[in-house]
Amino acid sequence: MIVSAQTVLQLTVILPLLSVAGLIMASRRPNLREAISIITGVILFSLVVMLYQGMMDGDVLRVHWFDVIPGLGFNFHIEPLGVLFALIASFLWIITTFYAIGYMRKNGESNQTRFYSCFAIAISAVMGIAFAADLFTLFIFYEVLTLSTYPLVTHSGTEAAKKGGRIYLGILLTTSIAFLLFAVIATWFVAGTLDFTSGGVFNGQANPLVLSVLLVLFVFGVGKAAIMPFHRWLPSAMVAPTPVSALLHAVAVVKAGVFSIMKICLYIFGLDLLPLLSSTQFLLYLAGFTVLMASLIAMRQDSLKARLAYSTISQLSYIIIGALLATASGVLGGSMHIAMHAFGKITLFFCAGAIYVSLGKTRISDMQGIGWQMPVTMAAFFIASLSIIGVPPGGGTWSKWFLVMGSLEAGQWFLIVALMISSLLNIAYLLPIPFRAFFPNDQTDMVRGSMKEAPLPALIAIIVTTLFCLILFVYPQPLYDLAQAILNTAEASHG
Amino acid sequence: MLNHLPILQVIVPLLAAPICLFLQKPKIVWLFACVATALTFLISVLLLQQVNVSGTLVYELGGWEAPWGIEYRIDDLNALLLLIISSISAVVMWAGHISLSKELNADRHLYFYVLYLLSLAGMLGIVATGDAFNVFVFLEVSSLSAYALIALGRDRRALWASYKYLIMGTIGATFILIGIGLMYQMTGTLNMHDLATRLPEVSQTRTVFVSFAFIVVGVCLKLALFPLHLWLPNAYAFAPSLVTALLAATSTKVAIYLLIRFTFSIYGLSFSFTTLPLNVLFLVLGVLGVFVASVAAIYKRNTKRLFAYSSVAQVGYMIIGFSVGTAAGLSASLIHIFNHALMKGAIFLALGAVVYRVGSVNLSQINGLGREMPYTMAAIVIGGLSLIGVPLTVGFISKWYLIVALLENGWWPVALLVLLGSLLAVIYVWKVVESAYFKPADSDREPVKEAPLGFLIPVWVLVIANVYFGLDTRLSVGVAQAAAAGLFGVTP
Amino acid sequence: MVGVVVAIVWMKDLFSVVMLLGIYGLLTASFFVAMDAVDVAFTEASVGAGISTLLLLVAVAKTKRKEHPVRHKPYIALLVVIVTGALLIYGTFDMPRFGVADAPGHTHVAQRYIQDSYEEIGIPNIVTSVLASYRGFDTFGEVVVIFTAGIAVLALLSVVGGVSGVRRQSFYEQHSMYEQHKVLRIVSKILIPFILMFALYVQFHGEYSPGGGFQAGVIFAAGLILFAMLFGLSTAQRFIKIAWLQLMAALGVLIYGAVGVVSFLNGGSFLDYSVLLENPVAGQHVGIILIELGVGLTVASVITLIFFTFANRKEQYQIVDSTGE
Amino acid sequence: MLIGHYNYWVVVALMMLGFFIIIAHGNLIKKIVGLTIFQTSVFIFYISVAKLDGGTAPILAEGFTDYANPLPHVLILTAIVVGIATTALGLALTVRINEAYGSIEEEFIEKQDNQSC
Repeated sequence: MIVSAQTVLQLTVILPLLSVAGLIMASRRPNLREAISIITGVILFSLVVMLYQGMMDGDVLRVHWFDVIPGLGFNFHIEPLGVLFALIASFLWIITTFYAIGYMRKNGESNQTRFYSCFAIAISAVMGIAFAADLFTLFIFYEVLTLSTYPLVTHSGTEAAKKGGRIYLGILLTTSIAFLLFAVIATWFVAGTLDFTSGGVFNGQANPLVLSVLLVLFVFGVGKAAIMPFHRWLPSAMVAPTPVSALLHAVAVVKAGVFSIMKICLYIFGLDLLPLLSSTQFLLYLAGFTVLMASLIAMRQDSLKARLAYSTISQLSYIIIGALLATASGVLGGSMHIAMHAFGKITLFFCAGAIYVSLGKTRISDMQGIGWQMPVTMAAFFIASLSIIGVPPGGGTWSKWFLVMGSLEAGQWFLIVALMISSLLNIAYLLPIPFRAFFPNDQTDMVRGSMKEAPLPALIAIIVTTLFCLILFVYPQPLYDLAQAILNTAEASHG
Repeated sequence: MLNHLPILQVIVPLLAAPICLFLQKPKIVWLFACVATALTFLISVLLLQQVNVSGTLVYELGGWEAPWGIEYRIDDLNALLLLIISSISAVVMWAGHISLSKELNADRHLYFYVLYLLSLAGMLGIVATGDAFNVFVFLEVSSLSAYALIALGRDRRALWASYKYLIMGTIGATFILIGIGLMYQMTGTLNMHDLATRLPEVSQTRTVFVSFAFIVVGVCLKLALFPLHLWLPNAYAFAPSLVTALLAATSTKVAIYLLIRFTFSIYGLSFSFTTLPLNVLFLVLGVLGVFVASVAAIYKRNTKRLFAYSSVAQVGYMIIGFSVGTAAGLSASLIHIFNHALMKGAIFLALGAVVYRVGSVNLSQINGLGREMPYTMAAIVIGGLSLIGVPLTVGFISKWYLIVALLENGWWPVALLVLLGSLLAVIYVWKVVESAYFKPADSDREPVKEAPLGFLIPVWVLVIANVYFGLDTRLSVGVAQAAAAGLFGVTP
Repeated sequence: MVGVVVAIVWMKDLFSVVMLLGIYGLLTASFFVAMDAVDVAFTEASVGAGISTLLLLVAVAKTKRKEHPVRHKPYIALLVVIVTGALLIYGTFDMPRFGVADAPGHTHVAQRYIQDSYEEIGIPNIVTSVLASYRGFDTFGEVVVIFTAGIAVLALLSVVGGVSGVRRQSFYEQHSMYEQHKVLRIVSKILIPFILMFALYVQFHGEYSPGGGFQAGVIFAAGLILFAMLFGLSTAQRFIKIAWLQLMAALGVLIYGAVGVVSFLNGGSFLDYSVLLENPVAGQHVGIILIELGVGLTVASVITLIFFTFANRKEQYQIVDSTGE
Repeated sequence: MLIGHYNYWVVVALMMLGFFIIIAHGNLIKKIVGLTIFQTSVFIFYISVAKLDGGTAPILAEGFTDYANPLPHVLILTAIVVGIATTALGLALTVRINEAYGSIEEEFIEKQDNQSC
């Protein structure tokens, strides 16, 4: 293809938006509509891959659209962290679309055009977040993401969906307007720039106390990272159809949150400054606390999706810890965990959706003995659980390893303990599900004979993501390289 | 003709009003009014351009030089306000014929257009003039026509609202008159520019202090600044939709303009903010206004009232920016004036479309409209997002500048309060959104169709403006900053 | 005067209140004469004591006569009033002394009007010069205000379907002196032409003596209203149709505006009468006569219009309120 | 000093009485009467400002050099017109309110409104 890298970068943001027009026009012809979705996904992914290759070859890219406020406008660039995020999101979008076709049709959901359109807008916003070159651009796409996912959360229009949507929007808008926007403006005011810069934008002149406050505001402000006490929206968002929970609330939205926090830690504060701030320690403890608490709450959930949601909250704080540790291993672990968790959790959600579509079950207590009805699904569930827990042969092993190493380097004993306990808890709340599916407590629950797997497109999606969980364990090198690149960029300032 | 632009700005609508009476047929009158308002808009654009090129324009009425005669003095501030007023009124007028056909008896249409044009001319006159007493005269032109326009609402409560507005408005105007009289007594002049040069000599007298107090209170009555806002919500709620759109988008802006003009240009910053602790007072009132009115808005069942309370809250933001007392704060206020006109114009006009189809704007009647009137409701949603201050809309730009201005002054807590205030907006806007999209239509409401195109086009012109000026701020921010700088330039 | 006002505060009978207000208006007018403000006195007499009293009377007739006693104690109101009043009194301390010549009000802008206006405008009544020329735009605004009021009242009160031709038993016919007072009718039949004549005199003599378009308009309207009261509303409206009055009012504004437009087409600025004729002073003169005509026309028609509209308001709208009587 | 301002004080007293009627009374017509008094007293204030000791009415004539200040007169002429316009409109509203509510007392009207809300 003979298009400049600049065009490619812009296309990643614009293309999903353009596809919305196509989706709406094709609203009366579902096959065409879904074909558009998938084709867009494939093109988008290949665009991101092109960017990835370009970046690995050392290209430096920066695109400026126009200024909204003098000195502040839409700016995009490529850097490893963003590329990582974009790769994951765009790839999983294709998979999720496949899955959604099976899920939505089988379920006979209404308003499918709206569903696919909002999905595409959300992806466009995710691309905007991934490639944002400054906080301002990031903030704008962050808000667009919130708003475009709101109709997805409330998709069913029931009272529960409305309530969930209210909490979702309430928390995300509240935190982003009250804290994040404030922090963004304050940063602009203090530093005079919002550009993501290796080594941070505060040149050591700013008052450390102010910066500490800013850091707290940022971490709380990015409500999508679901650090306690601003985590309530995530379980609420589970009223959405499963593909939404799978892609957006296991990957895109929450990862946008932790991604933003990583970006802010690495490129606004900088690795050198971060450990010096008094609030870092406090936030680390808070993240550790979130890891533990969320795991404990997850154990008590009987609804499968709610359990997975709390598990997500817990896992997100792993990544926040990685970012806040500001050590080499921490950054490596954090960025790798973005990918590892994405594949693991999306598989789990896919499985949950598949169970719901095929058997109509949402409660874990009802899932005893379904293993022989849905062997593929439950096997996938098992593997993905291993990855989340962080034991071989799951990819999660690597990222957790680095996170523990990072905590060791920083001498954060409390965190090491928290991570360890949490892993145990993970085992306790995830593994019994596939285990009981195959080996129920009461053998009479065993249903044999009739295979009732999910629709084929959904099943394919599950298999693909499960395979990735395994591949990432066996062959983590490209991911490691990318994480290393992230670390290198972040440390570029000290040469 | 070009050097007569300042006066043409005012007399085009002013003379168009009586001409309407000769045309008689409502439809023709409407077309004529559309042309007149469009022309007014064109003039304001040209004026802005002229001011940009050649600086402040002075136009001596009757050929008598000020302070003996009355002069029009157009600087960036005036030009910006003129542009806001004339643009919104022109767009709103497009929807006139359609909207009125449902809301007003045919035999009143003629008067409606006449009063509308007069009200417009009155507001333009207030803004354009450089003479304190002339302000009073045109204030009355615009107010009287506004009272009558409000009273044309279908609900009988419109009458009562209008009456209350009349009493409050007249008290306000009379207060201003007293203030002007006292100023005249101390300086012997009525020309604003001349006043500004002569007031400092006598600024330490009690009389001047009292004159200032009266003018400020009078203007604040018009401005519906908390706690003097009580007349506003009902007046907006029960007026015909077009009137609400016009007034909400423009009339409080005119009052803010007066406040800015009097405090900054005439009395001067040192007097207003240093001698008197006015900024503190305004800050407190502004913040209180934001919170009290926003909370009140949350509990309203009638969406027009809901957004009317929101207007009171938004006035609070403008006053907060104003009370900062720096060029940045003032320009934040001005930007918000511009932006708020766009938001509220779009919202109230879209509500007009709802009234046109449904006949009521109670929340219960809006239930399920998201499906039936998708474009209209989408307009309200975008307008609402703008009120909240979501990025990509003008509301975000306003918030941004306001907060930067507050931070510059070191008022961190206030900045935080401003943001918290906008969260209240989330709640009341979302009440409307949920009704429209997630509640089933009431069984006793007939299904309705989307509003006619004649209504949708003006609504969407405003909506698109909301987004466009949320992205391209060169015009709004540029002029606002120039105006603020100008005001601070003349008052060292 | 204070006494009259205090009485108004306490009175419950609205009819008496209105009468007292009329007296108050007259007192004010005489005070204005004492203050050498003859033009203002003239206007106040015709408006304060005349038109507004009349309008209030009509309104009282159309509504209720008694005021309901106030139940809640007006302490808050009292407080507001006292604070405002105290503020004003406080402000008076630094005022220039009453009537002294060196007060800023006398020395700055006003000086030029007194000294140069005759040369510049050519008419002796300075008030008229200032009104019509120096501050002609204010006066234009004033005409527009009156016009606005007229249209506003029409918009609110005009009877659907118009009144022409329909003979209705309206308030004024029942209560007019139509039947009872033959003498009055005859006297006024003779008087009315004189009133109208006087109005025209005031109109065109405004440059030399107190008076002008506004006062003339009011007097003219008073004549017409008197006619209507004595001979019945519908009789009057057979001659003077509201539709016509409304156009006349518009015409008045337009005449005023047109003078302005012509003046800037002639190369001056808006309302610059000097360019109307070759001789600037003569131009001023012509301009003033023209705009005064516009003022007179608008004022006369609007006031008549307002009165007619009020009076036309149908009886049947009245709801008898047991608590009010 | 006190004598010099005595005039203004009377004006203030009048003004405040009018103001009091507006805010304390519930009868709509009475309010408008109050408004008229309030405005008229402001007019008196302006005209007092214009007064010049030993001056005469501002119509140029032989033998006079001191005239009362014509400017406030002009302003007040305008203001009187504005006042009557407001009164007329206010009364028109009152008549309509009476038709719609059957009362011209603030209390009754508010009560009815609250019921219908």
